[in-house]
Amino acid sequence: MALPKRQTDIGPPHFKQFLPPVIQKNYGKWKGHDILTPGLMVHVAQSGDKIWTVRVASPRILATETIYEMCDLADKYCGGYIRFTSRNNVEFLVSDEKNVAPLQNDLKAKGYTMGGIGPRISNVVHTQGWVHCHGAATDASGLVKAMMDEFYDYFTTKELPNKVRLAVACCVNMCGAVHCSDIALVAVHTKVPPVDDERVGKICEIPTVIASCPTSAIRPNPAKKSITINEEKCMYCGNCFTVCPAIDIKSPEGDGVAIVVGGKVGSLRSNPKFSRLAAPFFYNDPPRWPKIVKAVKTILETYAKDARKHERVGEWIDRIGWESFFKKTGLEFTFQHIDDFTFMRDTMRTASTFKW
Amino acid sequence: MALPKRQTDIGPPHFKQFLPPVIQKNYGKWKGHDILTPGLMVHVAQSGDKIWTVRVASPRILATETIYEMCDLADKYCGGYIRFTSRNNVEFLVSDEKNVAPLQNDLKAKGYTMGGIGPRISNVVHTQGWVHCHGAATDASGLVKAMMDEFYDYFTTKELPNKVRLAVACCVNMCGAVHCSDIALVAVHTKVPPVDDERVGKICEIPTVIASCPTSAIRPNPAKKSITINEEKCMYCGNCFTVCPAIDIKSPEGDGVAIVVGGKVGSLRSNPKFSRLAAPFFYNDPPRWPKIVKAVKTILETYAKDARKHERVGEWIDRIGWESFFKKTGLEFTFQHIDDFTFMRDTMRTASTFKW
Amino acid sequence: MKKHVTPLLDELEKGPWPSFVTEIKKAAKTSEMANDELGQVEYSFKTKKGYWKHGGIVGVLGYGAGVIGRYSDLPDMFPGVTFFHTVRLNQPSGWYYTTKALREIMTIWDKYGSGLTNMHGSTGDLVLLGTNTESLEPMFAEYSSRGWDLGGSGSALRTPSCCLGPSRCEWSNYDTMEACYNVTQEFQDELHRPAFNYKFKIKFAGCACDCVAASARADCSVIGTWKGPILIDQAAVKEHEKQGMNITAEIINMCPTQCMSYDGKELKIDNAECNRCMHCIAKMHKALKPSGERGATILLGSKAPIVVGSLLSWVVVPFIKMEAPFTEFKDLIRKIWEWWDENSKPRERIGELIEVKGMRPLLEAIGQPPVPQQVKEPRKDPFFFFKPEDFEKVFTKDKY
Amino acid sequence: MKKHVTPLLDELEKGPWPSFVTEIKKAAKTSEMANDELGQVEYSFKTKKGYWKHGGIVGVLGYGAGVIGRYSDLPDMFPGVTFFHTVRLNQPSGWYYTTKALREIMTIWDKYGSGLTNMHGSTGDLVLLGTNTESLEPMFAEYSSRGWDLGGSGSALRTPSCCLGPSRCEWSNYDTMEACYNVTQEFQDELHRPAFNYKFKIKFAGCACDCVAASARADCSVIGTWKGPILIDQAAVKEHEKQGMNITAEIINMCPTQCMSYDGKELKIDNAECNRCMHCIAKMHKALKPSGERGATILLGSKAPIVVGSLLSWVVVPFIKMEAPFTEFKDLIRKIWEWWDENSKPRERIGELIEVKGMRPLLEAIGQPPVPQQVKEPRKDPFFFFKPEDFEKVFTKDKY
Ligand code: SRM
Ligand code: SRM
Ligand code: SRM
Ligand code: SRM
Ligand code: SF4
Ligand code: SF4
Ligand code: SF4
Ligand code: SF4
Ligand code: SF4
Ligand code: SF4
Ligand code: SF4
Ligand code: SF4
Repeated sequence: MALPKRQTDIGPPHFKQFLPPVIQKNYGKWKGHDILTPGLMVHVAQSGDKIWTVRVASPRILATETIYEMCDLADKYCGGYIRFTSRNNVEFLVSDEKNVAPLQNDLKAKGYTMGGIGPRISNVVHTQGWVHCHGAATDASGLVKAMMDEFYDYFTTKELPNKVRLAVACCVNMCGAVHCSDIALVAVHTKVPPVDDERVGKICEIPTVIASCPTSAIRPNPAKKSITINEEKCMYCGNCFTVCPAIDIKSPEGDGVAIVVGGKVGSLRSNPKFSRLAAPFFYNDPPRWPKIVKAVKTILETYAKDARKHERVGEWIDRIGWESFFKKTGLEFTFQHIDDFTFMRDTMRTASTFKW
Repeated sequence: MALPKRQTDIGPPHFKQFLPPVIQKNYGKWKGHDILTPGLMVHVAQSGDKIWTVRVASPRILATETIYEMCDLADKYCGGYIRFTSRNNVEFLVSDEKNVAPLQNDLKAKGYTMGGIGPRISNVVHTQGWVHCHGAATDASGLVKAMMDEFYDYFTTKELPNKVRLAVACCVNMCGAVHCSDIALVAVHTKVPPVDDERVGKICEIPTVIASCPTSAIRPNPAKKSITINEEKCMYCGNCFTVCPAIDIKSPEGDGVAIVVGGKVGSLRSNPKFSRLAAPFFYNDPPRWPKIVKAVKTILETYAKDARKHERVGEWIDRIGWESFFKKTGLEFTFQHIDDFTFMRDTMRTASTFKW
Repeated sequence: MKKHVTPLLDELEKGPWPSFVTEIKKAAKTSEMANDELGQVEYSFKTKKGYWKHGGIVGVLGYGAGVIGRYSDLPDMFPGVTFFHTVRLNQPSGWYYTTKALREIMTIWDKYGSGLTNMHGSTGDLVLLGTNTESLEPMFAEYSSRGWDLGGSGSALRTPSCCLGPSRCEWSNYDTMEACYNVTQEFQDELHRPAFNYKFKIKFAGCACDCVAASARADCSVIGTWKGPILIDQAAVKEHEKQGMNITAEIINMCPTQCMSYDGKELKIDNAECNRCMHCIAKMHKALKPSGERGATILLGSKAPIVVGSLLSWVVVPFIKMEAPFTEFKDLIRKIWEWWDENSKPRERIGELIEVKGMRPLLEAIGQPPVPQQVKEPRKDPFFFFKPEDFEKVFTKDKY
Repeated sequence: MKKHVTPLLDELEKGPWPSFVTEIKKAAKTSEMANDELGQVEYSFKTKKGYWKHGGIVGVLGYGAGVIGRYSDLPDMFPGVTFFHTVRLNQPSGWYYTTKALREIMTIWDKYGSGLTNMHGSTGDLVLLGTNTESLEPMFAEYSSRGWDLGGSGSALRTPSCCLGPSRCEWSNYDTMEACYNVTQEFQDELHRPAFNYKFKIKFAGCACDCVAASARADCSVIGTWKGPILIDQAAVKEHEKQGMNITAEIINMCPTQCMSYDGKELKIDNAECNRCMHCIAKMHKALKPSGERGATILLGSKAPIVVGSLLSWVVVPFIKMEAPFTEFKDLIRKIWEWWDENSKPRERIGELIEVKGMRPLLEAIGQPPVPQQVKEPRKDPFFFFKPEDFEKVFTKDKY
């Protein structure tokens, strides 16, 4: 069959055609909203019009089969409109209140999970992992599944002091918002990568490789037309591997996962914050990484118990102090926690004012 | 006359011999104190014993003649004991209450200035300036005198929200605590120093000169056995001059003074803070630097009016925000205020949360 | 089709959270690619190692971006994923779809690819997960003829994205959806043909809640804000209280500028001191709302840790009007790119470059004056540079 | 003696604050040196430039420190200051003197020097301002025979100093005065004979008020602290209130950890949450006082801006007992020096070295474990180093 005529540089379609009529009508004229249940909210326009949103969890990796099924539901209850959120949940946009309950029932019947709205855990922003990325030091989807099975109630029902944004990145490139999430996992390598000198010469641009190293650990090795890595300086980030596959960063024995906490991106109350190291290393332990899940759970529950209403994880820690965070969670403080990268100075304590 | 026998490595005399008997007796057993007037406080021991302290301003440069005179007074009223403070004031230690008023009268009669205790301005920590140092970009004692004539009442009588620590440094070596003072002056050069190539070769160690530069602006100039300065990178700190006098940093036209604010060293309420740039440059204008004094006065009085009780200058600014500080003081915000040294990233605003 | 035994992955079909394994298995029923993907992932779980290679550049004719080449390290074991490229389709603003459009996309994907997707990628694209090289051209013809184009990858503008803004949210200070669409259209060439020194991301958030995480992961973060007072509906304040809100604890004490007060009767805001953080507005959403002039703050530079450590974006332009056709914004972006292009090294993001060069040259290049709103605090160390014109223009003023 | 005309400096004898010009003039009456100092300073004021040279190293026999060589650039105009070295006499702890001792010092100074002093230098020394090279030896003989020694200068231990601590203050958590004396005595060799790669300063403060600015300008800052609860005298609380203190505004709301409460009757402190900042204790000094175990926190690294920007000291040892003969502290200092000496480049302060090498090697060298009290916050970027023993000792524990 002949292919249709190819076009270029047309960009994405204009969104307007994808908006439910009630949104088109009230675009930019919304008055307010109410969170009715963890999986349902209603937005009210200045005109009095309303739209109900039913939010459904997604594993983000979706087979077309599942998407067709969702489309069927959206056709049935939402006039054929559906959207996805910035955290990869699915939102069914219901213009007619009558359709809300039937949609919810149908979703339940088909095994969908509703929730994620309001002060609780929403979906986990994550990356490719062993499913698709070449540098992955762990699997992302697997970790997400293992965590969310454990925290399921915090998506569907339980309330927390505020939203808790979880994220997983499968290497320090951190495709996602791990560096600014409430609680996040980031996979790390822990071994100096062996260099395949022969391949380096063939497939890599040596100056680029040298420049790629954050700690200047790489020097040229002119004899071998390759490079050498200073073992003292290498912190296994894998950036050299990103630009030069002949440097073999992946190691089943050395790869694992760190937990970082306290980041956020919004500016409510306090400015955006970076996540900071809570636990430097857990061995990869698929399929369910039980120790990591347990550690995250401890952090989450300590926060749930200890934080004030509306405090994000980072705000809670800022109030109680990091020394209290380690005490209350029982996490071990190690040499890895002390910054030794460029900006160490701003992380060190400059006063005797800490808690014992 | 024959000289007495020289001794070495004896260290300072033990302080005990210099302590008034009441201090020796109650050493480590003080119960409390009362600030009676800006120039007088009393300390009460657990035993009930008391010692009165009369604090007197000092220009720090003292002629022996003045010191003899102070000794006379201390003999008369203090049993021959006297001390100096960490901010170079003189303290007359009175063990007998009866002597307090006569001492005060005598001091007044002789033209001494009493004050500096409590929430007000105390003496100015400062450096050598044109009086004695080779790199000075201004005079320190002159600036202090010009300021303190203006702020005299804040030493002797007027109260402020908290202590306000002033400091003056005559170059960026900052011999003193300018980098952590409430309001401080630091002299700066503003011209790339000319290099006397011939002398460099003779009197300077080239690797040391190169290493001395904070911005790596200095490269070897092997042809001339000297160095060259990259004009783009030089920020006139004068550190090269410190290690190599053949680099002539001083310039009557280019030297001047910056004002920094908001530093502190104690940990009460908030941790120690660095001073930050309020005004980058005033031309040297001896003998009284009127514009600088005026700018400092504006800052001081804005603080006095606006801050809450016990707030230090830096705490006040942290509360209101730097944008408000510039608005309220009317100081101009310039490119120099934006950090472009190594640690810029921590000074930039990362949110839309500022005041218009 | 070889059936892989997947005891480890099967574990991940247990438990209540939707399982990606189930999704892969669904696709594996009909796709050889998805089937071998399942096998290779199981093998990764077993051996604790990934088996993907980067590959040479693959893509569609005339484009340098939009496809990520990917090859299995174990083609003999898993021939179905010998090639397993991803295709990034540029999502519509706000990730809204009609079922008709979505079905169409999926049908084409079933034809050419693994049947697996990421809805969506972290940057925002509709990611199609796994196809081979020869499918790329025909697939692109099918998509583009139906109005879908590729997103960004490589050293190019990356697919811009936005929060849903005015489409369903009461707080949007500008039209994030239109801005995202319009700007994406304007810069099609920069998106499709990598000509930069590294990637450049733009994200549009309608307010300081930042529902698209712009401040942390966009080289250019556009955060909506306003200039007028916060309007208060005192009756609604009472209503919040009645519904159990502790106004003092939850609102007054949490206001970062401490500019609010409540005496049990009237809520007051000292608007001059408010920094528009959105806390009170978001939590007391029935009672408070912004008013007055609307626009956005432009921040630059955020990125992930490599090479200089993670960065959050820095305020560069405190306030800009954001109204179609967004000319002022587009001009600004062009000037930023020009300066970045002239000054950066390969693989140097804009934030890294600003750090190396300082804010001044950037601000001068884009014609922005220095203002205290750009900094959290002024510099500390007295290591400042002067230009001759500073003396002429600034330091000869009466006050200096 | 030539009388200099000093119209500019004369201006600085006006006004109420004590004038340094008057002091120089006083000395100038009898000292040729002081007289020409006056002239040269006037000339500096006129030309807006300093006229001092550094010079070769000058000093007393067997010492490399304690004297700063200084020479006029204009010896022809001001021959009295052709040589104008400063001498640093090591002050007694807390700057206490008897008039007898002080007179003796001054008499010797009148004999050999300009008659001008700095009481005291920023480091703490009793600075004698201006003498020539040949006076140094006889002067030193006179001082040392009477019990006075020189302070530090150059790449040596610098003269330690301390707040007056237990001598007159109720808050001192250890004997700052004795510590300063004892440590100075212990390290006489390091003080007098520069053998380090750069200067090293130690300052002792008895509590977090830090009345000797230790946290900002000492390579080693020793800040007194305690481990028990704050004792409250409720009657005295009332007394403060009666005298006009607004306890809620001035104390409760200003407590950084928000661990205090006051209901108009009873003041309460949640001591586990208190970070011992000293605010409430200092401002409500009649009602509150620390109790329990006493000691100090050791912080390292503060310094002025050159080369890497100014630093505040960093917590290294959260708590150490500080009791005579201070063996633990001295051992610690020796270990710090050893590590510094082995690792630093010339002109590299300890703070700069720690930044280059990281805290770990220092902590390992001095035998301190990592604890959260050392950091304000843990690192952000996941760029961490591991040593094989970490896996053996830490990451094989049950929880990893
Ligand atoms: C697919 C995606 C992750 C995901 O699962 O969603 C992704 C996947 C990759 N990212 Fe990313 N990045 C993705 C969003 C991000 C984000 C988040 C964002 O854009 O909001 C970041 C952090 C923000 C940032 O840009 O700094 C991100 C930071 C990186 C970096 C580090 C860049 C840096 O300057 O530090 C790299 C490394 C590089 O560019 O070489 C990278 C590189 C890669 C590569 C291309 C590495 C490679 O060659 O294998 C990955 C391709 C994986 C694959 O299997 O297709 N990816 N990457 C995201 C893109 C999907 C989409 O288009 O919607
Ligand atoms: C649908 C979505 C926008 C989109 O274009 O897709 C969205 C929608 C809303 N956000 Fe959001 N936010 C969405 C991602 C975010 C993000 C981005 C992220 O998580 O990566 C943030 C920043 C998080 C951070 O700071 O790290 C975010 C921080 C907020 C906040 C601030 C919470 C706080 O106090 O820190 C609010 C206000 C609130 O909840 O009171 C808010 C409020 C809202 C409101 C109430 C706005 C409105 O009036 O409609 C919406 C429903 C809230 C809810 O889900 O609880 N939204 N929201 C995103 C849903 C993601 C999801 O599936 O869960
Ligand atoms: C006299 C004194 C200033 C004063 O007026 O009080 C002083 C004067 C000099 N200092 Fe200082 N420093 C003095 C305390 C300080 C302090 C404050 C302190 O010790 O508490 C500092 C800041 C803290 C610090 O150490 O970082 C200080 C930081 C410097 C620096 C910068 C060091 C650095 O690492 O950044 C230099 C430059 C150098 O060493 O080459 C320096 C160098 C100098 C020299 C030696 C420069 C020179 O060769 O001319 C000055 C001699 C001036 C002279 O005319 O005698 N001086 N110097 C202080 C010593 C008196 C005393 O012994 O009591
Ligand atoms: C005499 C002296 C110690 C010495 O060994 O010489 C001293 C003595 C006292 N200090 Fe101090 N401080 C002395 C320098 C300092 C310094 C160091 C400096 O200024 O370089 C500081 C740190 C300043 C900073 O943070 O930048 C200092 C910060 C304090 C504070 C904390 C003030 C605050 O709230 O931030 C207190 C507590 C208070 O005032 O409530 C305090 C309290 C006191 C008390 C009340 C302690 C006591 O119970 O005796 C003493 C009298 C207070 C007064 O002068 O108002 N002292 N005090 C120093 C007098 C210097 C002078 O002549 O003015
Ligand atoms: S985080 Fe690393 S391994 Fe994971 S998708 Fe991104 S680049 Fe690939
Ligand atoms: S892994 Fe990272 S730190 Fe190690 S050599 Fe490669 S780029 Fe450098
Ligand atoms: S601040 Fe500079 S000029 Fe002044 S005394 Fe110190 S080193 Fe000399
Ligand atoms: S003045 Fe400072 S910045 Fe300039 S060359 Fe000398 S050391 Fe470098
Ligand atoms: S960022 Fe603001 S405007 Fe956009 S969806 Fe979130 S709350 Fe609404
Ligand atoms: S928006 Fe934020 S700063 Fe403004 S009044 Fe509300 S809580 Fe306070
Ligand atoms: S530092 Fe503390 S102990 Fe020392 S004098 Fe000051 S208040 Fe007293
Ligand atoms: S010492 Fe400081 S932290 Fe402790 S109770 Fe008092 S004010 Fe609060």
